[in-house]
Amino acid sequence: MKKETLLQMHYMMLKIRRVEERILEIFAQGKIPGFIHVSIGQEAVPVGVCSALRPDDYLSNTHRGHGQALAKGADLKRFMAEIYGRKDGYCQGKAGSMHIACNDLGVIGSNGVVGGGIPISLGTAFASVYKGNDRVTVCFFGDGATNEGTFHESLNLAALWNLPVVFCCENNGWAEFTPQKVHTKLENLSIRAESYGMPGVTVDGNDVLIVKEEAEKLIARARKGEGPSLLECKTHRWFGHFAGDAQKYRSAQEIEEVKSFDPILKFQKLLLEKKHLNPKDIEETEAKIKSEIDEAVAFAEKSPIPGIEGLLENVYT
Amino acid sequence: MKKETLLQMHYMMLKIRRVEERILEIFAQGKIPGFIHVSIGQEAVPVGVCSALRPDDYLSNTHRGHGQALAKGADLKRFMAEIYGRKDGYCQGKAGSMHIACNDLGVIGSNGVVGGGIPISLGTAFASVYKGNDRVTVCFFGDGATNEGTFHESLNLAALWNLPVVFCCENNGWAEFTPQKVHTKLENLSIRAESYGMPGVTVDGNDVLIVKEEAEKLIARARKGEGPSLLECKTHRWFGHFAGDAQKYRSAQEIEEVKSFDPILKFQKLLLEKKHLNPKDIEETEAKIKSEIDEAVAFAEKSPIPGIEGLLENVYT
Amino acid sequence: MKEVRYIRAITEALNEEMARDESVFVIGEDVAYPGGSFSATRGLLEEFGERRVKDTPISEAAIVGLALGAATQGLRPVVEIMFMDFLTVCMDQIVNQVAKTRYMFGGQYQVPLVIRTPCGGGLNAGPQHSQCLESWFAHVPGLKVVMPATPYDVKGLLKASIRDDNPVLFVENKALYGLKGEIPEEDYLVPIGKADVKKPGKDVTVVATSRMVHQSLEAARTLFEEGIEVEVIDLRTISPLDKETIFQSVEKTSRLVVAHEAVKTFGVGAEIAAMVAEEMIDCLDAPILRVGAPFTPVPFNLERFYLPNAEDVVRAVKKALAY
Amino acid sequence: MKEVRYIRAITEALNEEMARDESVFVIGEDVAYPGGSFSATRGLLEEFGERRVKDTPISEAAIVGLALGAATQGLRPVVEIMFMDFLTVCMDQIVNQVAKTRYMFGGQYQVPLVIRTPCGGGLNAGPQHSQCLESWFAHVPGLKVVMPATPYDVKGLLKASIRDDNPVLFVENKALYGLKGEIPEEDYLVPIGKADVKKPGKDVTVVATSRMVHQSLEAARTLFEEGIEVEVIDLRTISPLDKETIFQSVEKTSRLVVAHEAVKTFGVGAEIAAMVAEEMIDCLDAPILRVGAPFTPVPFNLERFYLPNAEDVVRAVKKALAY
Ligand SMILES: Cc1ncc(C[n+]2csc(CCOP(=O)(O)OP(=O)(O)O)c2C)c(N)n1
Ligand SMILES: Cc1ncc(C[n+]2csc(CCOP(=O)(O)OP(=O)(O)O)c2C)c(N)n1
Ligand SMILES: [Mg+2]
Ligand SMILES: [Mg+2]
Repeated sequence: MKKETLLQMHYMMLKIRRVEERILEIFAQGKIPGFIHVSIGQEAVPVGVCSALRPDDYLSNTHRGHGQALAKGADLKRFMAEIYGRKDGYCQGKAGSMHIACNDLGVIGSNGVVGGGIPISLGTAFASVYKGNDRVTVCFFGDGATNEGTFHESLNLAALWNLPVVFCCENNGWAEFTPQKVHTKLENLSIRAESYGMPGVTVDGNDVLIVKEEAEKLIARARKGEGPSLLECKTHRWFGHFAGDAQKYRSAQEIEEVKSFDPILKFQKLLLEKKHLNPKDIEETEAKIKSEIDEAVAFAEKSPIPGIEGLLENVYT
Repeated sequence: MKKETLLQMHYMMLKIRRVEERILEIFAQGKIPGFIHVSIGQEAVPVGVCSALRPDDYLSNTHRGHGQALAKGADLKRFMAEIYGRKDGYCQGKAGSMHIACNDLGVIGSNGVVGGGIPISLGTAFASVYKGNDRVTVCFFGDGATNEGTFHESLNLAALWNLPVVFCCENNGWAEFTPQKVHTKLENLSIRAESYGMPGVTVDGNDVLIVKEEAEKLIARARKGEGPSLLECKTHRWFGHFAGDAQKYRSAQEIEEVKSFDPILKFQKLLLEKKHLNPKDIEETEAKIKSEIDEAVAFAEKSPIPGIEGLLENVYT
Repeated sequence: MKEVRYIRAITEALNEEMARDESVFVIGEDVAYPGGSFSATRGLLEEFGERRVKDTPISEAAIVGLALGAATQGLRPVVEIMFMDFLTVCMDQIVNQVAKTRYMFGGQYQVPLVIRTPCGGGLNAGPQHSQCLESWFAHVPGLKVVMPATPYDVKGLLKASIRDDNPVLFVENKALYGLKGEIPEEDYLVPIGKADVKKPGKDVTVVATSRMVHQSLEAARTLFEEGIEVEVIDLRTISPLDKETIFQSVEKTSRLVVAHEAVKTFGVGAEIAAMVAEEMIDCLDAPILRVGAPFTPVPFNLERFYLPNAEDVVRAVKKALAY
Repeated sequence: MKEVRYIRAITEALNEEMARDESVFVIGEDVAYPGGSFSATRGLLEEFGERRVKDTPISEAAIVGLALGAATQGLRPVVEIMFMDFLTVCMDQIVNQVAKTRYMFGGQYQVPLVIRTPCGGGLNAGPQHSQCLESWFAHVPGLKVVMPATPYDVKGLLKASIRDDNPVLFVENKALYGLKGEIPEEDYLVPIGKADVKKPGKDVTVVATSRMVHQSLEAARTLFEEGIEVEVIDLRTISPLDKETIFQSVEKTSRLVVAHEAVKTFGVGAEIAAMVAEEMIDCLDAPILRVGAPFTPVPFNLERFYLPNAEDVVRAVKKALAY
């Protein structure tokens, strides 16, 4: 793999981490309205997957969707402005953290309804086939979402019609405050792929290179017209379900333990070993990211709060 | 197996066949309102499964549910009266063919919504566990229904909670006018059981003894508290999706061919070979059934058509 | 002009719009090879091929979601949901996804999507195959709700719905599929959001929808013989409501009856009555009366007692006049 | 008397009814170990154990179906659906199964089933977590729909709902969970189907639901200072509607305003207005006015412009009086 690619992936993982850390801080200060779901600890999944996508590919997203949008190329300023609910946000402040869509990047929307985005991903994939182009759709969802009926209906239809979708389950082991073993008997959710006649793979979602490698195969497959697949990435949610959730349902020990799987540290270690990075590079990257975030936050905070004039706009064309 | 059991099964299959033939006739005369879905050709499934049930077990049913209700012990008179929409019907004429329930027999209702009855079957099973009794629930549905989200959600929850349900897919190869290969890539739907961590089996649904044998195992399992399972019975729908459907979408040859799998003839042949039956016995059984049907039809036709006085009744207790 | 049945007018509209615009496609259970459960899509597969006429598994949520995703990319899906009662299995996709996509994403997308579905009784199809649920969807901003009563309107409105850049719930009526009526030979549209005075009259305004339009016209004929001149307005579109046409008529007649097949309580009639009671109460010389189904599920073999009919309209009109 | 928050009044009701009747059980996502997303079920698991307090997968249709099957066998499930917006993913089970089971099977079953769910805005939770959809369910025969506004009512009505032998959709309000109020120490019930005059007055009747009850009371206080005496009726139950209490009040005041947070068009206010316009139009001295949300999805950071409030009620009351 090219060094630039690796460094870009490293930059993006770190950026997602720092952006979400900052969001948590700002949220705690009461400056961000609504619900916030951060994906700290899970960064390898969106970055691994999106690094295998083309800019014109589609991405269907979940409530825990900051990382995916950024990894797909979302402009940090407009992204942050949307989190703040401001006019210059991607959705003019009508969406917020839970519903960001970036039409120009093929990010067809985060979804507040668990499983709600899965059927929609079929549609962009269908459009690719209908129009005869080779744009692929990646559909993200959590482990909890695999128990919704929409998961089942969508995977069956995608397999049947051989649609170019990669279904990516970000399995962080939790659905809100409920651990995986309380929501399904299965250990590996990727075996559900067999129910539809499509391939399913489970990978270490804390290893960005493994995620990328597997995603590349499955995306290439879809692009060639060989149909959909299910990619399960096992990872860990470090923080609560939403900002403000103190995770009383998890032992302090468990919370500490999962941090040992830090996908960023793991990747940094590798890059350091391979001499693609040295500690100073990391510092520089951190500094670059910090200034990007500072700029984005300043942009968001300066962006106007939407006024009543937009209230009735865009219900219909 | 005891001879009486075998003869009872033979009688029941024949009875279902003749009842539905008569229903088709009467329907064609315009005496039965609404929609009728017959299961002619599929009789081995309900009879095989229900012969393995206890009278106090539960049964959740589909739109194509005549056979199951009868095999579970429905009184032919009240059954026929309901098909006619009469006051003495099981549901006082408010249900018709598509919605018959017989509370006293644990038949908790046929369902007009494909997949709609699957979640409900969890509830009777849950009640058994809650109350600490060992009543098992059998939940019937078609191949087409396995693509509804409710199938997925229900099987996952049943497996997770180890509920005493046997999910019985009557796979007749068609969902209305759409063949199986147009609604799923799978050949054997029972492999979907793996998605939930429960056993799944596919059997020849035209062989009543095989169905019974497998159903017995799975029902015993459920009764012992070992959890749910998925039983797929492959069979054939001889007639149209509903009474009046001329099956233009199927070749005459195919329609002829499927009749060669006649589960009743097959079973009769075996019983004749084993000398459990002789041709005269069959004639007598036919005659007995005919007189039962005549009686039931007469009962239904004499039963009052519900008047307006019942219209507002039973919306609430 | 030519005479066609309501169901064939639908087929014609689909045919013409598919021929006109390659981005239109049809999707649903049994719509392609079988030509539709009620035969609305008959012949489309032969004409337009498998790419544009799609049979699906029984997976309504996936179907609607697929249509939504495709619509955001410039396609114009026409979904068939076999019975209106089954909108309940894809309600999230319709209400939380389709209806809100444009607004919640700040206008980034257009959602030109039509969901066709038949409502209503008359076939003794029982409680899960006979409902009229249009008032639910009229309560959902972002959807348009159309409900035509005649072959002319069903064709013109379906064509207009397919060309509309917003999601349209297109409510047909099973009991009307066989109804014959005249339509022009040439291309025409009926605008969404415009009610139609199906029969002018000066004494009482009857605003009706779908099958009840015909029942109301029958009532009007009966009443005419008694010297009562009823104005029958066919609402045609439930959302957005055509206030103007209704208000003009009520201004003239001062008496209003609303008639629909849906359960009376919390039905479309409630909104119309409320609208009039809110904005033109002084014009009224009588209570606003509503004709609708009783507060029960649709019973199988008691359907004939359940369904509102021309007699009910006659009774309401007389009551309004007697006031 | 003691002071409790709305959310804790719910917990008390659940606790007491579970202690009273072993057939009551609680089921939903995150209701057992986590004690509920909004903490309504806190402590129940510890008190009643895993048999009766059930955490589920995210499978709303399966949850409601399970509850229905169990209810037909004499159990009394209390389902929690985390946000009212998510009723859309189990709409078939609620509308076609739960609501119709008793009627369509000719009275063979009782369905004592409660579905608790929070509606409403105020948390900037955006378009898919803030809706008020109660009017849909009031249009469905076979369901009861309850929507309490105070700690006292929420406890008494939840207990009554659990004891009711019919399915009840129990609509809570997220924005009210923290609200404090007095309740008796001893066991009490609030009857389903009875509205409550929260403040008597002679000039204008305001019929309000849920959060808008408090906004209406605030409006009444403001107006009182201007010498206007508003009667505030808390509807409490949406279905069946308490006609009598509304009619009595309107007879007295001759002026009616309806206030709810749901989208105004096709909301509960429509039915109330229609009812009054149908049966007591002559009592009215002014148009029937409705206060409700505008015809848009609930926007994220424009929520404060979206939500109807006390000022809107003041304005409507003044308009009714100025007439
Ligand atoms: C239909 C529906 N049910 C419930 C919820 C509430 N809810 C929001 S996130 C969530 C858990 C989702 O778990 P998972 O799919 O694993 O995603 P994660 O949050 O772990 O990323 C739940 C239950 C919802 N938003 N939609
Ligand atoms: C939710 C829903 N979608 C569609 C239908 C219309 N419909 C009735 S039966 C049927 C086919 C069912 O196929 P299958 O489950 O295989 O059962 P079978 O009729 O073959 O016994 C369809 C699509 C329905 N009743 N409910
Ligand atoms: Mg998760
Ligand atoms: Mg079938």
